[in-house]
Amino acid sequence: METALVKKIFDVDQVRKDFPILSREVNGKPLVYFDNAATSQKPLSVINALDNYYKTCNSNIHRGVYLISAEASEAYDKAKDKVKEFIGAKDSSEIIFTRGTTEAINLAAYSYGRQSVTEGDEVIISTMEHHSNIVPWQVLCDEKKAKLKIIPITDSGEIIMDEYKKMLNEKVKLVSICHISNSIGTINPVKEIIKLAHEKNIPILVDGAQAVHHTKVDVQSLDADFYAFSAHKMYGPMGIGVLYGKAELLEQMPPYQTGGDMISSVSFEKTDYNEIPMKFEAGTPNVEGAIGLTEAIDYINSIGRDQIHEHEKEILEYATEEIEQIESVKIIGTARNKTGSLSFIVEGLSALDIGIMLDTFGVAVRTGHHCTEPLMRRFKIPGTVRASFAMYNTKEEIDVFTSALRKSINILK
Amino acid sequence: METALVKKIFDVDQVRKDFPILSREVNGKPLVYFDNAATSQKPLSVINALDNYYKTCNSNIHRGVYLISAEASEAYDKAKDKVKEFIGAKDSSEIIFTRGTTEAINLAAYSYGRQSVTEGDEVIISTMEHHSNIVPWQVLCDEKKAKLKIIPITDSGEIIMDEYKKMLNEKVKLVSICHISNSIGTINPVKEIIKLAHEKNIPILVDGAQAVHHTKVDVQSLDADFYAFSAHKMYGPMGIGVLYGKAELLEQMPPYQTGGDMISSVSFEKTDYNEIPMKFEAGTPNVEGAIGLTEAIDYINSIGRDQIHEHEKEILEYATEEIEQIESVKIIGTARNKTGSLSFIVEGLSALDIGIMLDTFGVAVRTGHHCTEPLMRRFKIPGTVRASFAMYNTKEEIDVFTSALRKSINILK
Amino acid sequence: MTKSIYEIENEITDEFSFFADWQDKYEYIIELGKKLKDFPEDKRTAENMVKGCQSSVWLVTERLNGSIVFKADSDSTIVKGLIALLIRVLSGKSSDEIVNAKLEFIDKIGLRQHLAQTRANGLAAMIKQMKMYAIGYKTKEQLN
Amino acid sequence: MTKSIYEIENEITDEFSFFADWQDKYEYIIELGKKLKDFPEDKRTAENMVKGCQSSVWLVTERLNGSIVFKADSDSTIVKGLIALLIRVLSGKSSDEIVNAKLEFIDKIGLRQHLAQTRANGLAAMIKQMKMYAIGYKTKEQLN
Ligand SMILES: Cc1ncc(COP(=O)(O)O)c(C=O)c1O
Ligand SMILES: Cc1ncc(COP(=O)(O)O)c(C=O)c1O
Repeated sequence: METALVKKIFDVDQVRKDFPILSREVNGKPLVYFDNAATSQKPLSVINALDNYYKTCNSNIHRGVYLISAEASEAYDKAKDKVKEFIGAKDSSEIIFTRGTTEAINLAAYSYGRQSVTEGDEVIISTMEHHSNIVPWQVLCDEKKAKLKIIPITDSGEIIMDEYKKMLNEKVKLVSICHISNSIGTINPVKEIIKLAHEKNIPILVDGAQAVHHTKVDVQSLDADFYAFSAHKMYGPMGIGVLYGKAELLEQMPPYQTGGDMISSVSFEKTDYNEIPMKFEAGTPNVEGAIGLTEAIDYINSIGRDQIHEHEKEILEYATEEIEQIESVKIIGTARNKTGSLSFIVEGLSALDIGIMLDTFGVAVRTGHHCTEPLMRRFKIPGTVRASFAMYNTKEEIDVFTSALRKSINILK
Repeated sequence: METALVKKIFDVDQVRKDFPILSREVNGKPLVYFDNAATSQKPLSVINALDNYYKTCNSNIHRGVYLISAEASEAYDKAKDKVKEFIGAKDSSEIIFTRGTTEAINLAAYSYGRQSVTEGDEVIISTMEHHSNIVPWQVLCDEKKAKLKIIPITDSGEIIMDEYKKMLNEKVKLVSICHISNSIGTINPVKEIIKLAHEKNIPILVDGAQAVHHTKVDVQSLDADFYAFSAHKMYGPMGIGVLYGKAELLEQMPPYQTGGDMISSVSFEKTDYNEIPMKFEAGTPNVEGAIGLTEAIDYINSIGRDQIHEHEKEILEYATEEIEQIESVKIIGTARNKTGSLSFIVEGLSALDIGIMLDTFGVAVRTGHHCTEPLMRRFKIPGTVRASFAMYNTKEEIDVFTSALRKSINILK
Repeated sequence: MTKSIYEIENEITDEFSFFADWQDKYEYIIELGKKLKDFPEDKRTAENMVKGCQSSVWLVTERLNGSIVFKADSDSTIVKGLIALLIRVLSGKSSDEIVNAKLEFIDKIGLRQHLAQTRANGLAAMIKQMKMYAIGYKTKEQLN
Repeated sequence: MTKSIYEIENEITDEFSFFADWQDKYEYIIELGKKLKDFPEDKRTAENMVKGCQSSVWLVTERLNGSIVFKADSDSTIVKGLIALLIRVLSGKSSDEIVNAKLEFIDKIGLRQHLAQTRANGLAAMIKQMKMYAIGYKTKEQLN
């Protein structure tokens, strides 16, 4: 529980002690992990929770009548409640566990999309979407002979709201937009974007893969219809993620994958589906993942999302100032409202080379298009170097990074 | 590597020491875990591998240029090779990682099924299939106005091969059948079943969820076109499973989920998909799961699949003999060739009550329809009590179980 | 004076505290089930059925001097015993009392932990259905 | 006599053993890249491109007195250096030698571990393409 009254003290050195991997060395240098937008590291509490689960109550859930299955079921149900509170959903039946954001969006595109989009309709996304929030809609629009419309962005990497408004018409059946860009860190004004869509009765999916761990998210106050994210990017384990959907939408939607827990009864003539959210969870649920996600949320809450947000903002600003001073470095994405990711290019050098050189200094960044090729095309570049931050990153690490960057450029030039 | 020459000595007490949960107590009694068909317990080596992964090289793979990402990618690719060898595939590009068997079958039904089944066609499954191998085909047949045909079984729970042969005609586009029944333990003659289908050029999917850890599987010698299984039932972690498919089939199939790693290039106009198997793996791969699965396979190989098979056969036979002597117990499924699961009912008592009572003695069994409702209907029962075995189960545990069963019946009657 | 729900719950908690192990508790639960009044055959209909995943429960109610009387049955011996406990606590109470009943005895005698699988045994569905009846009656009262 | 692939590999391994850290190794690799002969502009076509995930490599071959000569270029400075190493080892060798080359120096100088991300830098694709050319020539020879 976060309390608004007692402002917690954020102690990054203390936080770092919770992440075992951070004491690792790479090429004889301490690991500086700046690829958090790809996947975050895990605190000991999450790692231990998985360990403990398999050592004490691992079992298949919901239909077992014995004690360890009861314990596992309880843990799984508790995870739903935990996520519900974490994102401010109304009811835990609105929380569907998926493999990750990609599957969550695929589920929505398949189940909701195929039901509501027909020939001549339109689906709106933005120029800065991750491939996982592009291709499922492309496939849907192809199949249904609908049109995929793209909201343009400014040179600084912000959605052009006026253009967006003009695109909202009665043919539009869904808007799907990222909360925060994984490539350039832009925080989109999702509340406003949702309000505008709702004025035309258009539902919205928010891709929150880069948001839930960087900022407070309240799906009810945003009034999002769907909200998707991955545990592995928010200090939780791989292999689990969430699709939130408003109950009234989920109730009406057909199932996605079939088999296992999503069924209430089966005969060769007729199959009845289970209630939400089970209707959308086919196969043995990932109890391990649910337990890891619970622990990750507890960890985030124990530090405080406001504290994390502030710290990460400071880190991003410091990093920005520092690399701006390096000759021939150009920052890609200069939105006023940013968090998490800092993308840049070095004129005359390939991003790949910078990445390889930084690695020799122990600094892990990502290079390339970051699964946002259309966004790269918008900026007329093949890719960027991206440093992306988490709560455990420090100013000292930024210093290591900028110094390594200078040296790398020297070697490469 | 298993060697055929040196026969290993199977020491169940030694094996049990590798599974931390087995030393747990339930209701003051040692846990007797007989719900292995639902999910197996994990050896310490698997648990430690997950732990070690998150503590040393957790990262997102394939596009990272830094060391820990290289390490994680290598581990992921090694997992593919490991699975390839484990099931005797020709190439590791034929190994698709899914969430589990259910998703593997859904993938095949969506991608292969929608491509090859049209109006008037037929898909064949058997009476003893798990819901996960029924409903995806029902959905497909519904959508395509095709027919789902069911191979009948004998009173002992065996496929009636003559009936099956009669069903094979040019309208049949796919046969999907379990290798081993999760409810009644029947080992189906899959090699023969596949041969017959292939004589008519019909491809076959084998649901191997209950097979890979109980018996040796070689997909090339079986000549299976698809083979599906889950890691969590074979001593591996939850959240990962496998769809094997012959390369020539996979090459032609359209993608299933989209986004992330399955893409070679994206523009708003056109998206090119990656090569197999990446084409079928959308989103951040479950590296943790892949590493756990590798470790599970190593563990199984270190014990030896032949040794495991023999031991489990002994356990099943002993359990069968013992409970046959208990009045009013009736075994459901008496195929000549069986392994893994022992299902029974007690006349006049509900399976649920037996399950609850057995739990008070520390014995964990599953009760109900085991996601095979049509099979239960075939036997005209609502469900069974199912004791299912793994390599770590012992005759002493069977004694605890049969004694608890006698006492439970006494209390309930 | 009839006992309050709270008092009956305490009674049950006391009774169960005598049992050393779960076998004895279940034996007692089964005993209670056996003492449950015969369920009217003609009420054993699909309409009166509360579906758990692994057991069927039939439940009917009657209005009696401002209180609600429950009758129920199950195909599971243990579930029938659980029903007997619920009926003992809730039957004959006012709709208000039933709606507000916390049913903490379930936790206290360790049943919740043991039967966390309420989806399987239908206990949760049963309690929900009993409360739904009470809410229904209450709404009717208020309309009159 | 020209050196064998094996001998050149050993030479390279020796050279790299002098470097204490990876920065120096890369500096050397980059140096080698810069010394690479200019790539003919008209050969910089889509057809001659070997696609890695994050770099582009152009590769052409020529038959010279029974041996195969490679020319290549890349938009990545480091990849260009890697190419220079591969050319030094493989260029001017017979198709048989190229097909059978184990290229163990990659492991020995620690490159494989470092560049395990051969998907990203295209090293794997490049080696595959060079061997494919050799196989192609070999097949042609056998047909003649
Ligand atoms: C024969 C069979 N098929 C399919 C499944 C589904 O596997 P999963 O739940 O791991 O997807 C199971 C296990 O429940 C099974 O036993
Ligand atoms: C904005 C955004 N959307 C979607 C995804 C896909 O997430 P996942 O790979 O966990 O499915 C990512 C991460 O790669 C992302 O950053």
